Amino acid sequence: MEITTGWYLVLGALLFVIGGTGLLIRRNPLVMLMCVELMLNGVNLSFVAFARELDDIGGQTVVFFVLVVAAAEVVVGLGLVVAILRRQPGTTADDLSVLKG
Amino acid sequence: MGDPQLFGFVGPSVNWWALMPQIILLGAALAVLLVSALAPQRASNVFTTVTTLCAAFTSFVVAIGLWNDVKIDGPSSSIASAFGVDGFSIFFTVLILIGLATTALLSHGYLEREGMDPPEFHALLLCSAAGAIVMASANDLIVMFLGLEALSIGIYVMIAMHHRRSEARESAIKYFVLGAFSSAFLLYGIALTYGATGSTNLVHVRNYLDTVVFRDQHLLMAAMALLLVGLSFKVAAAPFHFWAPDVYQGAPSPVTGWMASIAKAAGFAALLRIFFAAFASHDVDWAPIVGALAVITLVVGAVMAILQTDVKRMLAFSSVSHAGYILVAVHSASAAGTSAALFYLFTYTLMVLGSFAVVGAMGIDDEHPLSRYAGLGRSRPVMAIGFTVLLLAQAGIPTTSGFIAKFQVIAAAVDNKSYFIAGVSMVTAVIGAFMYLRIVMAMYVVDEGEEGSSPIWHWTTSVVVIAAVSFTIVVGLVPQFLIEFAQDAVPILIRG
Amino acid sequence: MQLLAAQSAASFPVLNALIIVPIAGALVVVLLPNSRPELMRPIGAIFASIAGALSLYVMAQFSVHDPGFQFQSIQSWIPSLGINWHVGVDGISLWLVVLTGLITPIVLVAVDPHHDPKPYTAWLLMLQAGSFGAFLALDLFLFFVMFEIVLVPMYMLIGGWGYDDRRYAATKFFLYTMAGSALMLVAIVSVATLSSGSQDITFNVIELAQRQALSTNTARLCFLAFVLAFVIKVPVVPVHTWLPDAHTQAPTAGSVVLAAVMLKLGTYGLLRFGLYLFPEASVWAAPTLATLGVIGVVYGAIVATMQKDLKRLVAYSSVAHMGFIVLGIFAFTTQSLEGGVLQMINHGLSTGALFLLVGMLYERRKTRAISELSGIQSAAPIFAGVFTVAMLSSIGVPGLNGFVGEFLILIGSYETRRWWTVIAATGVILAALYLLWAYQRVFHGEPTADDEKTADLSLKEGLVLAPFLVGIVFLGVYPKPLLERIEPAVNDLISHLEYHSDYVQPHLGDPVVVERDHGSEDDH
Amino acid sequence: MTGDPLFIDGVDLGDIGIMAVKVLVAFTFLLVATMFMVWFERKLISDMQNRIGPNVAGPWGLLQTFADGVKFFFKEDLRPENADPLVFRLAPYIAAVTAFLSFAVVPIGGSFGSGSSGTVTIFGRETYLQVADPPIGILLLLAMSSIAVYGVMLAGWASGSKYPLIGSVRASAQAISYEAALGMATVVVVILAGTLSTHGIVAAQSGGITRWFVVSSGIVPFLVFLIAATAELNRPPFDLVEAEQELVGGFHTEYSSIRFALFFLAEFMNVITMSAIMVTLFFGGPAGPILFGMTWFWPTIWFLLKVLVFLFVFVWFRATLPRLRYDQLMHLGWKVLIPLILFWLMFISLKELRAAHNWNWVATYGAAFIALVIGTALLLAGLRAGDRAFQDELEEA
Amino acid sequence: MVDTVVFILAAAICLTGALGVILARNPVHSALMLVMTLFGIAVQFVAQEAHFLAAVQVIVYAGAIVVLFLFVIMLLGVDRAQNLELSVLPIQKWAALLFGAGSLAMLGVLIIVVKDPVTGAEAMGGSATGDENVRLLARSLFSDYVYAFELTSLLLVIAVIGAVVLARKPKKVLDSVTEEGSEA
Repeated sequence: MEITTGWYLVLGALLFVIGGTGLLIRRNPLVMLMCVELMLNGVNLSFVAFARELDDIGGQTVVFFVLVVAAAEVVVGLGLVVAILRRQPGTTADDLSVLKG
Repeated sequence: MGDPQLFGFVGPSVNWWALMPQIILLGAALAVLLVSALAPQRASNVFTTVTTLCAAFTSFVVAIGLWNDVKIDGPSSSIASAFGVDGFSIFFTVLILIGLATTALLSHGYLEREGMDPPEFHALLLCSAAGAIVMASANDLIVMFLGLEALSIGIYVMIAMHHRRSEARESAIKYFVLGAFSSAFLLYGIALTYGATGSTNLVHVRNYLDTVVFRDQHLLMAAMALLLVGLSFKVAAAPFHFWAPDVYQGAPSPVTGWMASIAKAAGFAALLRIFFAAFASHDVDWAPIVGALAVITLVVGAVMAILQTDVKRMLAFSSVSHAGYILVAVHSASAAGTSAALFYLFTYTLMVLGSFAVVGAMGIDDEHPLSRYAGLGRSRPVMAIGFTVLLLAQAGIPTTSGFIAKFQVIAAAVDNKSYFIAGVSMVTAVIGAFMYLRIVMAMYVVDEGEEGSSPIWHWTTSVVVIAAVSFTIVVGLVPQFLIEFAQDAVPILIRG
Repeated sequence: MQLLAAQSAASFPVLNALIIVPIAGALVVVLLPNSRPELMRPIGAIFASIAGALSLYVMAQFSVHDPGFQFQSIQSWIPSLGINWHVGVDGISLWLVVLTGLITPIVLVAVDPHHDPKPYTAWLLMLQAGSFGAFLALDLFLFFVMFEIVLVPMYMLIGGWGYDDRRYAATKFFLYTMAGSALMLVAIVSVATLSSGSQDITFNVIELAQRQALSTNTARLCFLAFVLAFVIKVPVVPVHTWLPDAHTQAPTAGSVVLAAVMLKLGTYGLLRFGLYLFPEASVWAAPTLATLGVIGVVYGAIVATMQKDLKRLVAYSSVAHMGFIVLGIFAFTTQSLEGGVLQMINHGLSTGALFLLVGMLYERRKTRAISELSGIQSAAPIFAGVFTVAMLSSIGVPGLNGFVGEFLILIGSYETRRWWTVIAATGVILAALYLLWAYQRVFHGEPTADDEKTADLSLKEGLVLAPFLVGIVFLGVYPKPLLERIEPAVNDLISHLEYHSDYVQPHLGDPVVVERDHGSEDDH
Repeated sequence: MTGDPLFIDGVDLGDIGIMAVKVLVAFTFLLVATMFMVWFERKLISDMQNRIGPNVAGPWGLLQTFADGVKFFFKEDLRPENADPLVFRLAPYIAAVTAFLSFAVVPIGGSFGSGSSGTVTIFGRETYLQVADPPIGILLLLAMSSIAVYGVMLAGWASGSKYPLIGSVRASAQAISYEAALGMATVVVVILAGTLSTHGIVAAQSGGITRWFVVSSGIVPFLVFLIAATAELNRPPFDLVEAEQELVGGFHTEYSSIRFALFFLAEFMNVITMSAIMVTLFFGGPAGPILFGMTWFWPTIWFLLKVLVFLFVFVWFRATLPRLRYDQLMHLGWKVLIPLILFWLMFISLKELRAAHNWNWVATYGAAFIALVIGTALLLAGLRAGDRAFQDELEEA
Repeated sequence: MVDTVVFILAAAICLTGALGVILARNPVHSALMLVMTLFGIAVQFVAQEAHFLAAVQVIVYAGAIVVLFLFVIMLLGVDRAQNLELSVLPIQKWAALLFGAGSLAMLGVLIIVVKDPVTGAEAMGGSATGDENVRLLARSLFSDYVYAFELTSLLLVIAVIGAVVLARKPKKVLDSVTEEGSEA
């Protein structure tokens, strides 16, 4: 069996679908965020596969931007999660001031 | 020593003038941040607001200059064709800058009242506006995506900045999760577009689609569907609107206004540029889907709106149904439709910002049960009449800009022989009107024992409301100038 | 634009002034200081009267034998969309304009809103301006704007100054009317777009009526969309339910203007935009619409009979009367159309007067329930007398105006819609039944202690009612001035109808007043 | 620079054999070197502290580490009750495996002199003296060092105990903070070398000591790299992770027996790898004079000697420098090293750009100087403002 | 042959990891499973000659993003991280069902097009392997995509501001407003 671009696309699509489904069935925002990452990775894989198929570097370049976007999203998303939890009573996030040395 | 191949490299040419609006906004954002970091006592609310307004104004002047250039020289692109300098992008730049100035004014009183940090808020607002401009001017799908992310991420944070409301943070994370979800769809759509056409550049995509006949279109169709889904989330079109009511309700009012107006406008800018400009040759494929989406959106927006009891939720669903009207215009896939969409967005932006100005003034903590508005017509007649005008404009009552906007949408749909959609949009307008009338009634008709709350008024809010109302009525009476503006903005960059 | 050349040579654009004066009045009233509430209504009344005087000026200057539109004024408004500010008046709209011009100052003087006089006055003036606009508009877009915009003042009046159930009534009124006009907008755009062909798109009613470029089916569909808007406004029976609520809950001024002016928007619309724009479709749909009109006559009468609330009774009588007018319109004979137009005026006078009277009664007794009133006649004889005249006019007693209108409608309709006419005639009898019965219950009999104290008409109230009485009697005795102005326009409309459809008016009898002027189509 | 010449003409059994040998040699070398390193450190520190150190097991105590290893091996493998069973077991392997993998891209020999491209000939086949030379070699190092964080982090978390958790959070924060500086110091080298391949980097430094990047990049990147590397390794003076006074034993408090040995192994192995990387990046790798005899032998010797110097430096640090406080650590990383290396990176780039485009000397460096002054001023002002705000907060509290 | 084996193995790793992410109860396990997927994808990248991306994938995703996840989980405390619940959709399960069905249909389409060539579009830039790959990537990054590249700085600035704003303690609010007044 030869591995054609299509197989990579299918793998990417599967990752995308799994991520999307996970995002919808899980209620933990942290896991939801991870599911977003899964989806983005599925897309990345597709980009790279297309880049190879087209013999065009553009598809690979795009993956960089996706990485940056993913990073920015995660930073803000996690910030939100922390912000939500630290405002709830009985917080432990503030207890971690130990970490400030 | 170093690699000459590496360092001898010369990048693509840059039309700095066309980039100025964004650069000014970002510069202002950095200035605000720097001042707040270096001299916190100087970074007062007034300072940040004034900085934002100045930046918006300067950019505005530049944009007007650009508009004249484009009118003379025709559309062009810059930075390796990643950035379109055309009437379309300048139209949206102007719109976004107006929205920016308005939101800055709105947030002025609000931030102080609700104890939020002005410098960070304004920096995010400016960045978000820059992202919106990028999104509207992008000539490359990836640039568009990055602009969208800049816009959205800024909004996520701005929503969550209201420290005292747990609803704000919850709505922020809701919006965030679904926003990220939709971005992933959009991105997947971009990937498939890239795969199908070999480029993410819209001009290349268009040229490719114009010249090549596909053996099978699965990839392209999937790409279009995914792009549509991703952008539908952003513009809150049904059935991808479910985040809107919760998020609108939870977010601080100025941010809600920003989301409902500029985020939506930028989303539609992207939608129009992608579908109308790049996928123009395949409109038989996408137009019916957009039409179906429009019908669903209209119906859902109107029907759900009348079931709400919270004013912000009502306005959220109204914003959903407005998305439906604009989709009707997009559906027409014609120049008339596009200019109708542009006109609609312009007028809608001011209506919605004016409305949220009033909503924002209605009391601390940003809670908005309808009962709060009881008797506003008596206690604050001017504000109530302003709000009434804005609401009636949203309902599409004549002599307001909202009517002219709806009229053009209908005209575009009829021109396209979409009588059914035109009919649906008008019928849903009536259903939706019920919701606006409820708010108006609440303000003017007070039963025994009903007591509203008195608004916390700030003069900046008055400025915004008066400006929005005057604009709404002036455009409602003499719309010619804005129609021409929108029509001139339509020829979208289609060559390299 | 060749039509620009046709602009009236009259140096003074009186029709524009008609619309602008009340708006200016509203602005003036809004800018008055809140500390002087007593100034609001008088100043408003002055502006409304100026507008009324202008409308009389128009009537005086109106060229009697000209069937076309007079005093035309065209200004470019939204050139990109082919929309103009285009107003003009012909024999059909002339009297409605005059009615609007006179009713508004009267109600402003007559009815005390008890609270918030400023917005009240401003809204009434806006209502006047919008009604003028709707009657005068010769541009479909302008018409739609005016047709819709009148909703807002009326909505505000019902909501702000109405009775207990005003929220419901106001919203229902607004939504019903807006729902009707929703599809009309689509139809307006369709007509303009589809008629344009290779020419410029235009919303000019005259131009569109000349072009007749739509295919039969399209025209019929568009016609139905227009008709839906108008039958709701009239209202014709299955879609009339907003009217009793609106009338009952509205403040007296609202009821009067609603009955006298706003309902006419519907019948006027049927004439101007139904028959004129879609002659073929009108002929096609005439039997149905005439049937609906007749149903309205009978149904309105029967339901009115059963009402316990005097105001609601008058409201249902409106349904019946408007049914008459619809029948007249869709009978397509000179007499029936003349009668229809005349009856619009008559209904405005008689029902307007009745609503005013009921309002005055309510002011005195704080109730409108028929069962709680009796023997008013002995306590307030003049009041009872005036009521009698208005009521008889409404019934259609010979010598009063109602008779002329109804008679013309019945005569005219009999030629083309015989059985409809026969049934509608029973409506006249029923009207006599329910109105006289109500009169008997309220004004005759033994007054209770409360009824005893009912004050008679004051001088001011008398002066307010006088114009109505004069109109009722004058038109009943000498309707010629109206008819001679209405007839050319009506004849013109019928020949337009004949020209564009296979309808031929049965040629019977001589013209009632003036010689027939078969104005050719090119006259415009 | 097209990668290992071994694979140019396809892959046959012989090539695979050579690869296997290389892997085996590298593995063994690392293990042995680690054992030696442990002994070396203990011995050296005891010398510096005027103690004797291990001297019983084997000659000069050379087998002490071996003995310790055997002891670990036979200890009972404890797992705390609260521990996450899977992750608890996984963590040590992550730590050890990444340490091994990093070494794979380090060229440990080969002549890079004039004309020769660093190849040696084994069994008639030309090859590099490194396990692998991927085109992105240096990135692999960065990747592995970022993966190494997982070992520490998961170990602390999986123990289900308070101190290890705090220790591991500290460790990962530290690692992430200093990775930025480490990466940028590497970027300076990459800019100068024009390649990411470790082999290419070494090749770019051939031709005398002045071409070693420690000299030609200015000494700053090297110093930054050295400090950041020490922090990455959690070596003293940056060993807050296992500050016994505060955290008992840090992230591996709950570990015992062979799993603890794996952490221990990984730590010392990382020290060796990091030394080797520094040699590769800044000191010309195996470059050095070929004195006599076998040409392939001497570079390796020079390489080992250079590594040994760095090993000594690390131990020296441990023996002499006091441990930093956590806020000092963060201060150093974010407010000193990163701005410094960032500026240096820009400076180097500017220098190269000037050369390539023939820009005016004065204008270029004048602009750079002004930028430097403004940047420094802003940075200092920002730091002062931040300190003030912090003081205010303290006073309020 | 080798390609096939590598693909299948890496794909298996990816999918196992992905399923693990969404099925694991403990968020830390989810994060580890995510790392596994990321590695699998890095391998796929290498298999498609995208070496540089593979390295960046590991450095950025595994080295920074997932570490950040773990960091937050540890900051919050595992129990809290585990019990964190958020109802994004009123009808989440149904939406998931719908989404799953829809995507499977789409996947079906994709499987139909699993053939060579997929796209039919011609090459625009050209790619290469090895060192040249990195060079081309850099060139593309700084020519065709330089605007996008600059925009990423905007994104990162926003993310930094956002993180600071969200993570720091709020300043004292107006005296007229009680601190916990609005907390439900």
